[in-house]
Amino acid sequence: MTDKNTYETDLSVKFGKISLKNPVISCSGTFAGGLQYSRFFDISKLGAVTTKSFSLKKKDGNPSPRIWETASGMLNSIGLQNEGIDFFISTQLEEIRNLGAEIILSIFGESAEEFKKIALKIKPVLKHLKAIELNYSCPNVKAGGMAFCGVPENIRTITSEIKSIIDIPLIAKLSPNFGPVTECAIQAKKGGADAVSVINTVTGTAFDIDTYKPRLANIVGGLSGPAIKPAALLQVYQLAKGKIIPIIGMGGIYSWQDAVEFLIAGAAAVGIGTVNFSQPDAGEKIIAGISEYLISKNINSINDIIGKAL
Amino acid sequence: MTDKNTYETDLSVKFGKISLKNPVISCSGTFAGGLQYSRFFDISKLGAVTTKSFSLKKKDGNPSPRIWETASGMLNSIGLQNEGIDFFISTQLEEIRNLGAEIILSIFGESAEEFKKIALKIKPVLKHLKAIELNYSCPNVKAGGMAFCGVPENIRTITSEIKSIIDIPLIAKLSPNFGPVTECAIQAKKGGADAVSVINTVTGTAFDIDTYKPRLANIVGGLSGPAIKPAALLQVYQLAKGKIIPIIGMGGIYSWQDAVEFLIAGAAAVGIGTVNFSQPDAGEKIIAGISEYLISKNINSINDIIGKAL
Amino acid sequence: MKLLNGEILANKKYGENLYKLEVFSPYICRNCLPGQFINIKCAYEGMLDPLLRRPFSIYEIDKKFNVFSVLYMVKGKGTDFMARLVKGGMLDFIGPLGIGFKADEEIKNYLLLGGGIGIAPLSLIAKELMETGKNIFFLAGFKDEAFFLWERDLIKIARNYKIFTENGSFGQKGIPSVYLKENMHLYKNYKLVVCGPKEMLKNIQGILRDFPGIVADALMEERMACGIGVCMGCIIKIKKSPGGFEYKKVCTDGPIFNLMEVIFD
Amino acid sequence: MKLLNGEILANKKYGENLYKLEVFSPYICRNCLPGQFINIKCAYEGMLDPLLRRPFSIYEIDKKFNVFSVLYMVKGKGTDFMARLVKGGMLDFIGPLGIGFKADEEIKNYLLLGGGIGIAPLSLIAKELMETGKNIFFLAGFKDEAFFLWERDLIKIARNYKIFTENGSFGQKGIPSVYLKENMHLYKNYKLVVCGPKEMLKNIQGILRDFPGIVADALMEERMACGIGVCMGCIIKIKKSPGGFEYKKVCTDGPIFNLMEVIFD
Ligand SMILES: Cc1cc2nc3c(=O)[nH]c(=O)nc-3n(C[C@H](O)[C@H](O)[C@H](O)COP(=O)(O)OP(=O)(O)OC[C@H]3O[C@@H](n4cnc5c(N)ncnc54)[C@H](O)[C@@H]3O)c2cc1C
Ligand SMILES: Cc1cc2nc3c(=O)[nH]c(=O)nc-3n(C[C@H](O)[C@H](O)[C@H](O)COP(=O)(O)OP(=O)(O)OC[C@H]3O[C@@H](n4cnc5c(N)ncnc54)[C@H](O)[C@@H]3O)c2cc1C
Ligand SMILES: Cc1cc2nc3c(=O)[nH]c(=O)nc-3n(C[C@H](O)[C@H](O)[C@H](O)COP(=O)(O)O)c2cc1C
Ligand SMILES: Cc1cc2nc3c(=O)[nH]c(=O)nc-3n(C[C@H](O)[C@H](O)[C@H](O)COP(=O)(O)O)c2cc1C
Ligand code: FES
Ligand code: FES
Repeated sequence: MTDKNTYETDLSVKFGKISLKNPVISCSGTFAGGLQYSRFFDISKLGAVTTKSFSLKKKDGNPSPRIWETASGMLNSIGLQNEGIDFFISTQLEEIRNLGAEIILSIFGESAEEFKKIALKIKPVLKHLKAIELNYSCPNVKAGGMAFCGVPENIRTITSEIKSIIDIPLIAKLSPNFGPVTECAIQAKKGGADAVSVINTVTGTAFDIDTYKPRLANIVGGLSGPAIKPAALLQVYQLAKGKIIPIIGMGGIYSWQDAVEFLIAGAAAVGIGTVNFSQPDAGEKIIAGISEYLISKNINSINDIIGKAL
Repeated sequence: MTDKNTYETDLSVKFGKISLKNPVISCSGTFAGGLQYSRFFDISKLGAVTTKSFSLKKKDGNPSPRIWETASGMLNSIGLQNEGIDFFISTQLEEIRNLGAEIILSIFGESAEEFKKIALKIKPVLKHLKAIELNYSCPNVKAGGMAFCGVPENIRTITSEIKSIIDIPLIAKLSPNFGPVTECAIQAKKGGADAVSVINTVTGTAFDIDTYKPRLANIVGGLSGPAIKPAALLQVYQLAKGKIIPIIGMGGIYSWQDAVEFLIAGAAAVGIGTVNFSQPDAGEKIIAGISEYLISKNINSINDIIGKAL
Repeated sequence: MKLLNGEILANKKYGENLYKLEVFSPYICRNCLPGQFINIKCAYEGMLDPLLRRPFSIYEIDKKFNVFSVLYMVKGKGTDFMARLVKGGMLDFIGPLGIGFKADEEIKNYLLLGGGIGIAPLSLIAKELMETGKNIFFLAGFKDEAFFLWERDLIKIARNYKIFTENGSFGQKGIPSVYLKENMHLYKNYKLVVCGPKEMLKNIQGILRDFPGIVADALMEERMACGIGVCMGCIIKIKKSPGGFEYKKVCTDGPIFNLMEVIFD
Repeated sequence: MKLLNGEILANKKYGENLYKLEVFSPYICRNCLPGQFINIKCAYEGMLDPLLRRPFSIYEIDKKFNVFSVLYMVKGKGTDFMARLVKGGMLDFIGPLGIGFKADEEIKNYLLLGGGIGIAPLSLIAKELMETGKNIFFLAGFKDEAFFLWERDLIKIARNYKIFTENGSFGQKGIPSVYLKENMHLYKNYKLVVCGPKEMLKNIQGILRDFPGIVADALMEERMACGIGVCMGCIIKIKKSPGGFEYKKVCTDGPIFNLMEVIFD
């Protein structure tokens, strides 16, 4: 494995007002605060760690069963179980900082009001954060969640309201469940977002043919993992073609080759999610792989490959 | 293998004005006219064979490469290469009839006009067909195709115009690429369709990280196979909940268990597509599997499980 | 816990759909407590189905030769893949995971009750208890003779045991929870450790309600994605006074829970 | 063509990333023509990745023992799976597929030219030609010594051959199309049969343009989904007078085409 100080090529990326030492970011909800993964590799090597989405108050999430494996993918209906934003501020923030990782804080509100209240709470800790990701796209909650993407203007309004409260780069996380994300991305841009994360999970379900019951207590879940990669990549590619807003590409990345595929399709950075469950050292491996790829091709800077396939 | 005459349970289904001896149908474009598959099993065992979509004139389709394998799935950008409706009428119809299979003819027009012209052409052979499937959902063509599903009223207009020309059960094949298919299904119903086929392929892409070229000459392709099953199943389930119109469920069915999953989720019949490439005797095996499942559960009629999970 | 690659020393058929996989791993042998589990990758590198790892309890640890084993039943595609592994190959796994079992200093007598493959983690717990000088009684229940060979492993650990099979094909005909119900008065000052199908655990919980003050541990199973406490996928409901509940993660808060606090829906 | 299950008799390493798989199949041995191929399932039952079958030419047919073989290079996950197959297991495949090669009664001399793994189908074609009394000259080109052992198979078929490697590690240093260009005048009354990378085929097509009237067959490769002419996935462009083209399916219209009619984009 390549050591983080010996990369012979420049992996740093800059998009909007966000600068990262490399383009590999953990996806929200698939890395917790990184503590567990620090047992497998030095998580400060990542471009950034995106936290689980935090809501204003602790959320219990959905009943069990919450996960079901599908062909090259998985369904989850966690329903944003989290300890609430106060826990992040009082506890997890410090934990991640101690591990030396850059932080993207993901937040989730059921309404514009809740989003704003969270924004107010995090004002004091902004200096420790790289950016805030606004989760407009959770498929597993009754209120808010991906419904925001069903009415794209919501995204503009909420983003700009948050922007007026806190001065930090904002990333809008979008849902693929209403067709192309283009309109949502345009609204995010108008609302002042610096980037969009594309995509959150694809809605899906599964049933038990013996009991006739859904495999998930919540019936509907979000599909993630390699199964969704072709669809995610197309969303990224089409959005990048439009040159609307910088994109953090995610959805099914499993190997460094997948990550490069998103980058050449126009993603400014990439998110790795489900792969962490299967390969807990994926972050480190993917960064090393990208680096070696660039070296083998005599490319000095990662920026020379971003959007190469456009 | 169970012989077709020894099923101890009633597999026949009836939906709209369509009656089939069992609910297993080959999907358009994945079975040609069945001739090749008759080398692997007696295709008259199928509920019906759906033909490749025929257009008014011969179509060359898209340039090569046209297929790319993805995790538990495949992308195709065939672009509806077909010999034209005259070929079906003069040649393929007879071929399939000789094999003893029931026929669902899939047709495709770039415009309402073309659809109507095809309808006129097939008037003389209607008696040999179970139904006509109207392909409103091909992701691989420049004009028509899935764009029809982007403006659901199109589906009503075209369906009802065709209905006024030919008196035969009509099936509208819908695209999952604009979010839930509900509105399209409502319009299909209004236009006089007897059923909807849900889903056609999911749009996706892939790139070569060495050449920066798309894996498909057409860039965009349609994703099919097990990867899309959770998403297809949810579309079927949600539509079935709404009790709008009978559904032929398809998308990722690989085993008889998958087929049963679609049936309990509310599909009146199921389409098997990509699996034929991988397991050319899938049709026969899936029918036998469903039959044995019913027997093992002491269920006399397939109708007793349809919608069981709703 | 570490991501490990261990050499496969054997993958023996133990009975109908039952196998024992032996793996060389000094790290696991040094660091694993009974009741802990590992998360196994069940696909060759590059193959993306099945995608998730599969959790398995540690069945045996041989500290001398640095070999541990897993006893597993073939259920679906993950375990089907495992059954094809051959000696000399490598096993890709994460472990040890979960909170291990620790004997209670105050308690002398242990009643272990396993249903089906639930006997796997209990076997290692039994061994540990015997080595710390506890008195144990092992009750096991199976459908049929698939676990016949397991008795050979068990007698090396415990002299005091009773095996039931539903069809009477080996051991006594019957089911252990019925035996327990009838004889529970004999085990009032035992601590129970149980592992098996949910229905069985629920049954036993019902039986034990008549014995207030009884202490019972249950090893729980739930579908897992990460196995390390990240995804929140493997939660179960645990009683929280008064009348409420909280979600606990089987992978990191468990897999061992106080049986009397588990809420079965 | 049938869906078949054949017992694997051997899966031998032949060189760096090169293997020969031997399968028992009376049906294939009776019905397969040189140039035809089979479509192999590269996953255990129930595993859905890789999903599609992989096409491989028949390399050898032993009619006496009803054994055929496939010579294959490990490229990605499908061939990686194949390399792990072991003697005694079963191979799930469809075949024989495609239109086979038939010797031309009028033509006495054949020049076979293979690049890399392209030598696989040509070897069987060569054998067939020898058996029908044709005069053949086999030209082969490789990157390195991976195909070293293949020469042992070749000498049993053809005495008249020349092997080139790019690094000179065995045979002559060089590439066969350069040799062809320089010596084509010697082979004007030969029929050519070529198989190899697209670039090589394109090169040879260019060389042959200077020899009007020459007859050349090319074995083409294209990504396939069905392998039986259903999906329209595997098309290539074939010249159609005047100045036009039509799409032909490699799997059922080929894999053998008139090289001079192939349009390389
Ligand atoms: C902590 C723990 C310890 C376990 N120890 C053992 C053991 O020692 N021996 C043994 O044979 N089995 C054990 N199991 C059960 C074992 O994990 C499952 O049998 C196995 O995952 C089935 O995988 P599959 O692919 O063969 O089956 P599939 O049915 O194809 O699996 C489909 C999905 O369901 C999940 N799943 C299926 N059954 C279970 C289950 N019982 N628990 C959790 N997830 C499940 C799988 O992980 C997978 O995601 C244990 C489970 C847990 C949670
Ligand atoms: C008619 C025909 C005969 C062939 N005969 C041989 C042979 O005798 N020996 C041999 O080693 N190889 C042969 N090949 C090539 C062989 O099919 C590929 O190397 C193999 O499919 C690679 O699979 P993979 O999963 O290892 O690679 P991957 O790169 O993972 O495959 C990804 C996808 O691309 C397709 N693909 C990759 N390379 C090729 C290729 N060259 N041609 C067609 N599809 C490809 C695969 O089928 C799969 O769908 C033949 C191909 C064709 C079309
Ligand atoms: C178990 C699980 C939990 C998730 N939780 C969140 C979340 O809290 N907030 C969020 O924005 N996305 C969440 N996601 C979505 C991921 O961040 C990511 O967008 C998606 O999984 C696609 O990427 P992948 O295929 O690499 O996993 C979750 C995904 C999974 C699998
Ligand atoms: C190679 C290929 C060609 C197809 N051609 C057509 C077509 O001509 N008309 C059509 O309506 N659907 C076509 N489809 C879509 C299938 O009919 C089906 O809706 C889709 O593949 C999902 O089912 P599956 O996952 O079982 O393949 C095609 C699919 C594939 C893979
Ligand atoms: S399996 Fe992920 S939290 Fe337990
Ligand atoms: S591979 Fe399907 S037509 Fe050739």
